Amino acid sequence: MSDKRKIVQVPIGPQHPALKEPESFMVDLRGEKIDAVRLRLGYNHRGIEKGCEQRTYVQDVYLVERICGICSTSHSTAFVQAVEEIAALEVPRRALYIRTIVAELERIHSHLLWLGVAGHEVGFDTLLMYSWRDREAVMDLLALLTGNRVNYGLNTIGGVRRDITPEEIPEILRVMDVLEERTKYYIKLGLEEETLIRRLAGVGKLSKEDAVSLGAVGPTARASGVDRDTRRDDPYAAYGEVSFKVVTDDHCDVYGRTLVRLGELMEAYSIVRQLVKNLPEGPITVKAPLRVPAGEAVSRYEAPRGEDVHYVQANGTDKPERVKVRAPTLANTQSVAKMLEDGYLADLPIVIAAIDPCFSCTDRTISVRDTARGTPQTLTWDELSRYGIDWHRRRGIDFSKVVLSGGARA
Amino acid sequence: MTAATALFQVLVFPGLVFLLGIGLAGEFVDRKLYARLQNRVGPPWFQPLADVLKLLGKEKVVPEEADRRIFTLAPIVALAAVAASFLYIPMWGPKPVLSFEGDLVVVLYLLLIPSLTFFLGGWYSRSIFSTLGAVRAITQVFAYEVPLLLALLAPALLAGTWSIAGMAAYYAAHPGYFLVNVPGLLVALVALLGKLERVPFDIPEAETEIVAGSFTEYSGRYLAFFRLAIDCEAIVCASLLAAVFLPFGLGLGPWIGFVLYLAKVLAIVAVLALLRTLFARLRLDQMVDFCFRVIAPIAFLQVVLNLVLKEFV
Amino acid sequence: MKTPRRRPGAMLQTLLRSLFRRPATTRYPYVPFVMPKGFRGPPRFHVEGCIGCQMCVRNCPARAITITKVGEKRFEATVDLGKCVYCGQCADSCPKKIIEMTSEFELAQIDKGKLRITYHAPAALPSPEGSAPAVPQPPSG
Amino acid sequence: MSEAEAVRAELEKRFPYLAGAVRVQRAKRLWVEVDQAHFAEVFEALSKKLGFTVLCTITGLDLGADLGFIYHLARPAGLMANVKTRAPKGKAIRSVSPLFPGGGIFERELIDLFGASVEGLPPGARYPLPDDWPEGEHPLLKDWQPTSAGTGEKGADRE
Repeated sequence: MSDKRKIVQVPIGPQHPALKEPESFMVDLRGEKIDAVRLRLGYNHRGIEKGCEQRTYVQDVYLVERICGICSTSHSTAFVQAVEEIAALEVPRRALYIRTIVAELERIHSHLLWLGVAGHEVGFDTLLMYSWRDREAVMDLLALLTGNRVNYGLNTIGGVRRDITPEEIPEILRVMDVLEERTKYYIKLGLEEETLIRRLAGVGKLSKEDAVSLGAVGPTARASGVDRDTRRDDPYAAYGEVSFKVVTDDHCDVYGRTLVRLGELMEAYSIVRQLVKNLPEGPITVKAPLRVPAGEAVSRYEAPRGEDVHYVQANGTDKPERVKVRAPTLANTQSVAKMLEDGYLADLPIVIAAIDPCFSCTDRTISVRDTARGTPQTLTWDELSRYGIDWHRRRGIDFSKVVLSGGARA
Repeated sequence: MTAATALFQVLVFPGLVFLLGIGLAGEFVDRKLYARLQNRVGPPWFQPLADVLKLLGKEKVVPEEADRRIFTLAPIVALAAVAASFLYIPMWGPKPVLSFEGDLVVVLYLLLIPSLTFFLGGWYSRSIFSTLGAVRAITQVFAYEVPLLLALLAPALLAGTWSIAGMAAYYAAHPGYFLVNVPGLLVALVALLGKLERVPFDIPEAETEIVAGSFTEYSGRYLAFFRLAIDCEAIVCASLLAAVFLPFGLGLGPWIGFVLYLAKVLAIVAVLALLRTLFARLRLDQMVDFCFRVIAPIAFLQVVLNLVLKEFV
Repeated sequence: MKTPRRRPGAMLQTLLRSLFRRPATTRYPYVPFVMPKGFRGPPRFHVEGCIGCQMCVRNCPARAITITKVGEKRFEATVDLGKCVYCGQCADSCPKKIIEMTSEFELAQIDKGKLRITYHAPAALPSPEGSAPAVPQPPSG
Repeated sequence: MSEAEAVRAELEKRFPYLAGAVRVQRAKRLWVEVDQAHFAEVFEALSKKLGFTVLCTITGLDLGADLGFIYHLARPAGLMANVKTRAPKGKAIRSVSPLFPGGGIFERELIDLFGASVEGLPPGARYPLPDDWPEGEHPLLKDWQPTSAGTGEKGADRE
């Protein structure tokens, strides 16, 4: 048998249970071993960057917030920071503190979510159930503080929209205590559970050199010993006023990435406590102009998944000239192929999951439009179904020919 | 035994219908316990039945590329083999429906058939995920069958009989020897996780890797039969372990015996549920490694121990 | 901290303890779920105070709101909950503060048309059509 | 002298033509404007000699007759240098992937969304538009409107 015949091509995606979002990994398998991986991104391109140019700054805050469901406040903060820099707004300290508190709560929610997903990807659903149960605490807290569990709608240009009341503070501290204890348990579990360690350790290796040259960011980079964290290196919001440790690890594998995220959870609890303790008095917004003076700014933000970069160019009107978003996952996908080299198929889901991919963020940039007629249009379910069948028929696939047993018809 | 009673015994009680009933009950116990161990509520008692009924009513699609005959026969053969093997296992009385010297070997072979149908059904589905699942399933068979066979061989050697009823009778007469076979029981439980394709050995149907493995293309009635076969297989295997390793109370009359039998089987089902809650899924290479390096040697030592013991009794 | 002992089944204790604890699952919908105070549900327009400035329309990121003049100083507001992203910007933008974010969250509808909610201006005289109520019924289901 | 000022001085010393083209917007933000002819050497000096080892992203701009490119470089310790350059539409720019293997994806984005042409890019799938996206449609160009992709015959088959 020639070598070529031993290779089996497996399509992981665009639709696959391991991926929560559509992206395609074409995997060449040699037995259970991965021979090569080809990535195809872009299934989630929604035209958000273009959309931003056509909306006002006020509307854009909510649009960029919806780039991603998990790190929504990351994107909106990164965006408003850029606009505030252009408009030279002095954001009140209290607003910066509140932003930072919600940012860290978001990190907690994201990392706990990730822990569960990681558990699920290696078939450890019990871990998924427990960590997602605990994540509810922080979700409810976010709902209390901001008015929703996701897409918090917290930021506005020039500050935040909602204050933290004195009654809410004990609740924040209570949730931090509960979660800190739970996180300690997960750290202990991560160091003890044999089957979990066996599935995580040594899997998805990414050396420090590769992490640097492929531009990895966030926990993915830090688990390969790259000591970078925008919160410390280019402080924004209130990060200059709190003390925290940048968690790094030199396992350079999925296990290291797990430990880094668990470590960051512990840091996040301490950051939130410091911020709540020192929450300054004062207003929460300054008046922002409708028309932003011409100028440009780059804003960097350490999202739970890594560094988020927003570039905004203003042209003096109430709409931006250009908004550019670089989500952390786009930087990290470059290293996935490297991590998968010589790995097992069984490890593929966890290796992909370990960068905590968010392909919606990555692709950003649909209103449903009927491109043939050029008008926005809404289809009913029946129309959509008929449309789908016609679409396939035009391409020579006729569902009436599909063999179905029993009396069922296509 | 008249033809009518034989037919009743094979098809209804304690045959197929009864087996399906406790199979679904077993699935409920497994799922409920799994949920409660995870601090969830879990399904209501009728959920397994509702799932099966729903599947029976669903459209069944056979892929165009699949080998139609094998694809449709595989689930039925799986269920038939499991139901047939059930008849040889003594449950609450000392005597099963059918019994002869050497039926242990027949039962073990019959119980191998479902795993083979997973392979055949998956392989002839012709889809990439099914094929991968099929190959994984058959690889896994080679890994867990060795320790499982050795673990069941050991008590048979000590009892000096190849009939399950004979073994049950022997251990009922000598209850002390139960303790000798405890390592074998543990090995058999772990191997069962492999046979039933459960975490940590659910490699052939690992959702996040290969969708549903062999079952990816299955739907409707065929999938329902496969699921029933797996539910029943769990019960048959648990009954087999109960008969071989836990032969208590066989002479206490039908009623107490029946309750005791259910308790034993459900206890084994519960232990299996606990085990699948505890671990992360292993990789195929790790699983094979574990079976051959850890549990097969333990099973082998059990065989040696029982052989030596046999010489001294 | 002592070196942890690596072993399979490290969660055993926790799992067994869970057996004797109440499940964490909320028994929704049998037990109703209440959103915290300040939850941003669908906006409700108290149109009697509307001055027709269109600020909410202009700032709505989803373009879900329309305000129509139906008479002298009388306006009616329509919000499409199928488009609304529940950000609450309209409530912030409204100079008269007549938009209130309700805490309703069970909004699923089979009929898309029911997601378009119109708040009719209070009639000076009995409304000629008199069809839709001034305040919509909470969506059923 | 602050870190950013030091880099400005160093750049102006190395490349006299950059006098006045380097702007310090704030402590951690440096903007460098350089024409296409000198871009390669300035970019290489920044990334190789001056420690800007991180390429955050590349922003494309539609400047009418030209396309603008902003290369967002950063030092691991936080200082950011945004290198701006421009090239007439249709003229190819050199790929930065020899210096930053992870940078290719940002250039693919420029190709799809702005119609830029990039030389020296390793083979790979397009990003982020679909494979059957019509030729010559580049959504982030200013004259492109969301509806224009499908109005003519060529877009009619795109679903």
